[in-house]
Amino acid sequence: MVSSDYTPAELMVAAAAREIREGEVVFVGMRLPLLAFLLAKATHAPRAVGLFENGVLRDRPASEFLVTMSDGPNVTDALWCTEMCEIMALLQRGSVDLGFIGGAQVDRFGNLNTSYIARTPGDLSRGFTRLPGSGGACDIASLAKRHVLIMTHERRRFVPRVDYITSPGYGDGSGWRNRVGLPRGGPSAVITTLGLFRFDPDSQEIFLASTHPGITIQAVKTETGWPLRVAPSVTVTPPPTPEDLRLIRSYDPQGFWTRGKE
Amino acid sequence: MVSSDYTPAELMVAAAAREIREGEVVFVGMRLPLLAFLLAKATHAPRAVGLFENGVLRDRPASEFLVTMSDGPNVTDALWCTEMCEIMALLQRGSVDLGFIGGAQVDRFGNLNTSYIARTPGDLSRGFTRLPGSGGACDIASLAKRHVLIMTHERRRFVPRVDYITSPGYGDGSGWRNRVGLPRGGPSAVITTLGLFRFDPDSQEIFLASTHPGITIQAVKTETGWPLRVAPSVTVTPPPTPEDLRLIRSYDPQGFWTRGKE
Amino acid sequence: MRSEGDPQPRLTESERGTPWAGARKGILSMVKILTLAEAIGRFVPDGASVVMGTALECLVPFAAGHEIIRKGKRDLTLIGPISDILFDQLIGAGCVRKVIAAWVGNVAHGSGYNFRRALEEGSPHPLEVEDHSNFSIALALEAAAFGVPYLPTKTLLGSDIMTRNPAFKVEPCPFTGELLVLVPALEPDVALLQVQRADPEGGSHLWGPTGVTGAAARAAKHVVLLAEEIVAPDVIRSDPNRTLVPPFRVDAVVHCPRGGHPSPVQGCYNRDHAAYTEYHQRSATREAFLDWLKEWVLEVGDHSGYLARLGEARLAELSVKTSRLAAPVDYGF
Amino acid sequence: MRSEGDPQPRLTESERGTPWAGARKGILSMVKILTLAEAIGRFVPDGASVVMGTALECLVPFAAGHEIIRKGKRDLTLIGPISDILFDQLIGAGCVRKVIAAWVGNVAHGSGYNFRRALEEGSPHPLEVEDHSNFSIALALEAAAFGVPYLPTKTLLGSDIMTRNPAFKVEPCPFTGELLVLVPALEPDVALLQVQRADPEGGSHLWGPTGVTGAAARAAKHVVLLAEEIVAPDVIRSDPNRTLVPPFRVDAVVHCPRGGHPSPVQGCYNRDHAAYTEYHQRSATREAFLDWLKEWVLEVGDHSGYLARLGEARLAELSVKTSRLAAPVDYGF
Repeated sequence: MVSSDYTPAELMVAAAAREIREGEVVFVGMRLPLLAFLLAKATHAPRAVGLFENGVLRDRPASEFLVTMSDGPNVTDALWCTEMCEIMALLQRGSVDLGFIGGAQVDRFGNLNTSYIARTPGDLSRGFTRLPGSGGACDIASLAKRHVLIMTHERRRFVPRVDYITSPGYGDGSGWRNRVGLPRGGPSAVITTLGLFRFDPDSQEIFLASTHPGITIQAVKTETGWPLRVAPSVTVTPPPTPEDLRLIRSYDPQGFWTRGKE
Repeated sequence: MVSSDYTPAELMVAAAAREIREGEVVFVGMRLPLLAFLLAKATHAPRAVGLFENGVLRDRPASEFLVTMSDGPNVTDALWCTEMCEIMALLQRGSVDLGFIGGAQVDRFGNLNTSYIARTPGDLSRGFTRLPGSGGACDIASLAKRHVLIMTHERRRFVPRVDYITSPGYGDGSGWRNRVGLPRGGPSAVITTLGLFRFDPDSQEIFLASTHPGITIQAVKTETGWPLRVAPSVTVTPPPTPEDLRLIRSYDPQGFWTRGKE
Repeated sequence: MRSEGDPQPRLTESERGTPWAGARKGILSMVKILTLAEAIGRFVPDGASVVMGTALECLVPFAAGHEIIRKGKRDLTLIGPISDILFDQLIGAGCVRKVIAAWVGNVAHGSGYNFRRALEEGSPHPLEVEDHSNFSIALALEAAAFGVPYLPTKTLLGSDIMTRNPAFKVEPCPFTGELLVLVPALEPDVALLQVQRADPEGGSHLWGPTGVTGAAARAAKHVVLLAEEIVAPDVIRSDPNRTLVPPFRVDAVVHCPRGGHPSPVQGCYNRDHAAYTEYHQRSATREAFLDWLKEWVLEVGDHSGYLARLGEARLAELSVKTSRLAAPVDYGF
Repeated sequence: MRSEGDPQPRLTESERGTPWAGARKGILSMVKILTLAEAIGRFVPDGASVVMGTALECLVPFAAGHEIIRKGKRDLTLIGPISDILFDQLIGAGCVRKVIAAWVGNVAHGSGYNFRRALEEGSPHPLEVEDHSNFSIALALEAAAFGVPYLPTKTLLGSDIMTRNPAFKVEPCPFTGELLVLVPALEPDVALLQVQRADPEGGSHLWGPTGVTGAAARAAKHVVLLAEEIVAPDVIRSDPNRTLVPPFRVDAVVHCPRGGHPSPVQGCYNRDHAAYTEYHQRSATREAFLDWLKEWVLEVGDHSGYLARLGEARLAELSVKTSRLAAPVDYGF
């Protein structure tokens, strides 16, 4: 298998891993973020530690594949196993550097919706599709020093304004988080199936930072529901290295999350 | 040793034990209250359980004499060993039936002072004697369904108004606890070296309910710093039975707390 | 004594099969052992608010939930953080009037189809929902456990979870002026909690991730423990730091081995991933769900029927394969 | 990474004597072992606020307190619930500017004479005191641990602890109208915590009553663990439910056997009642106290000198005589 032979999910995992810095305390979700955390640990961030909202703190990969964060192997050899409130307290007191969240709908200021999708855009009173809800996502988006969104990139998901803010990004732009009382944080990146996005430090609007290999800027714009801002010099997202792929596949040997074998 | 051969402390322990009802959750202190709890458990209240503010819940006597609640024997075979906050949470949510507290100074409404004794009565600004403070006493007095005070009875300790309310009783009388926001409770008895006292349900003022054997009403009045109210028919506090004494002495074999051998 | 339930000592049918003989000998002062049917019958009346699924994806009390369905309980309010498929089953079975939760679905597969049908189409009947985040539901339970009317937090600010839930208030901090969300206390009528081991008097040990189990146990008016194993009180007392909740706060102890299946229970059995996948497929339509419900809940009659339908081979396959004992701890003095 | 201290991996003098050899082999990513002198020197600067004595009468970090005295630290703020004689010693030694506590004295014998002399006579110098109850000091630490500016409570209402401490506020509940005391967060600069065992990376187990130890560990800017025993990380990881505080919140681990003497440490040694009685007698006057201080703190030079002065016979007599092992717990899957 050559290094160009990777799936979009594997590329996203590699990109997400690069968002983790050495020694950081990371609020880890399942699926791609967990793989990204493990990849970062095995490469450039060996001292990063991972928190799970069920009450687990780990610094080693589980010895077997996990479907949920509460599976047995995630508990054995954990650094800490505690109440959810103590994990959330770390988040609230500012001890968590980075969290990952995924969602169904995002808008130009990085607000995320995983709760209600309106049948008529912007009007929940006329019927909706119900999604599972926040879980801990709103808490991560509210309280981590920064967070990263991981999304499938489709025009129906990239909307000017989400129907419901489950997990706050930058609200309606500059100064909003401070105004509503959030103590810190905000999204630092959005990693999608098409590219990597960052936020303008002034307007706090999302912009395209790099396209994934083989994806054109126009293709990204087509799948985005507002006039997308684009960095002056858009780069190409570095693909996963052969070593990255070897590691990712060791953590997800069946391709449950990264090769559509779910 | 015949049953009349007991110390004032042993009589007080027996009287305190009778304040504990079967099955109650009791916030236990050390010294006489602990002995009272053990005596009640061994006689009329075998299902009572005892909480200690360090985080211990017990329903069996410790296998050895305790000087502090954190001594090893108090932990072995405990029902629960936890954070202080969880013990206090039980108190705050109304799960504790009864607590015992001792003090240096009490007033006619059962307010207790274990913090500052003024050199000039009522005026702390002109110098004071500093006592250790509240510990958990204020919490018990604020939050237990009822509490019992255990005191040495001397005129300098029984004052019209305490210099400092460490542990609230009934404040300045009827309605006070409700007015200041306390959720429940108040003292149900005061057990002293001279007698047993209760509180008038209307005025919430202390009154003499029974004198200890051999103590006159006048002797009690002499050692009380205000015109003491007296029940219409003052009884004599029942002395400890031989079985009571046998049990008390099994829990305090050296007489550390009950026979002045400290 | 506290008013919230004080079952008299009694020995019941379920208590014979337990591995600890002392419970039969009447040497305990307060035996709280009930059968699953007795416990659900007594502590989950129609209209009750029930907190369950408190440890997130593990220790989910499925056996208790299925007994609620079989007993035909109605108008329940379900409280829990994420409830991996259990809430969805109870909603589909028509037991639920309201859900207070942070997430309702199938953790491995996404949507909870019964939850969606209830909210999107009112099928089998309309459902009220009060949306929380995981942290806010934990704080609501902690507030009740602590006996205060609310706890303050900085999560939820700016979210629609907050703006659309009139239960929350936003107030400036009297010390700092910063905005705080005040999460009101939530005191469930009953907590149904799966644990690894309990004694007949209500002592219990739970290990692995606990989620909001401690908060729920301390918050609820009644506590029912569903134990993989019934042990002598001295086993629990040998490690009082691990005790979940004071025994005097526990109303009933049910011997309920494998009661968490298909969720995992650390040291006992692993997650039955296939059961979640099967449920995902067989709940996609109302008809398929009713068929699933009949097969796995109604027809089996009780929890032992459920285990029989799973079969010994499948149960054996799910059993723990490795032993990882905690390092010894000495409480000697 | 968090800003609150991030010691580089280093191996120090104290780390040779530890029973676990792995710490010497450089196989750990983040070794935090310091000597007691190094830890106090680095994390207790003059003027620091220090929380200690968090487990009430047990696990009191006397060795750490005595090292603070020997180092001549000044203007400290001491925070703790009851502090059984340790605060009194530090006050008498002139290290303390302010005490934030619920109770200061000698639990078995009553008064703390140095505390009294400081408050009543300003000797050796005036002392500020902020009076709390045990619950309110616990809540103040919990508020800091939770990252909120205050926590609400119903204790203290009507007491002079509340009326005379301007740090507290009384506000009606926005939900119910009932009066609540708002206890502001208290974030100590450093927590000095005696534990039974810790690993070189900051993992730790503590058992027995914990008092406010968990809250203090989670609230403080820096955490220094004083461990009876240094063990391999896998010992701590074998029982993650017992871990006191996340290792990444720990700044230093000191191998400090018998560091709690004369207080008891469950499973290690019992309370030395005679030492408290002796202190009570020898602190009744300033002169007697200075003599006690010289004998038991200054002249001994360091903690090993203190243990040598106690003598092997006395230490052996205090050692635990019974073994009461916790029931096994299996984290297998």
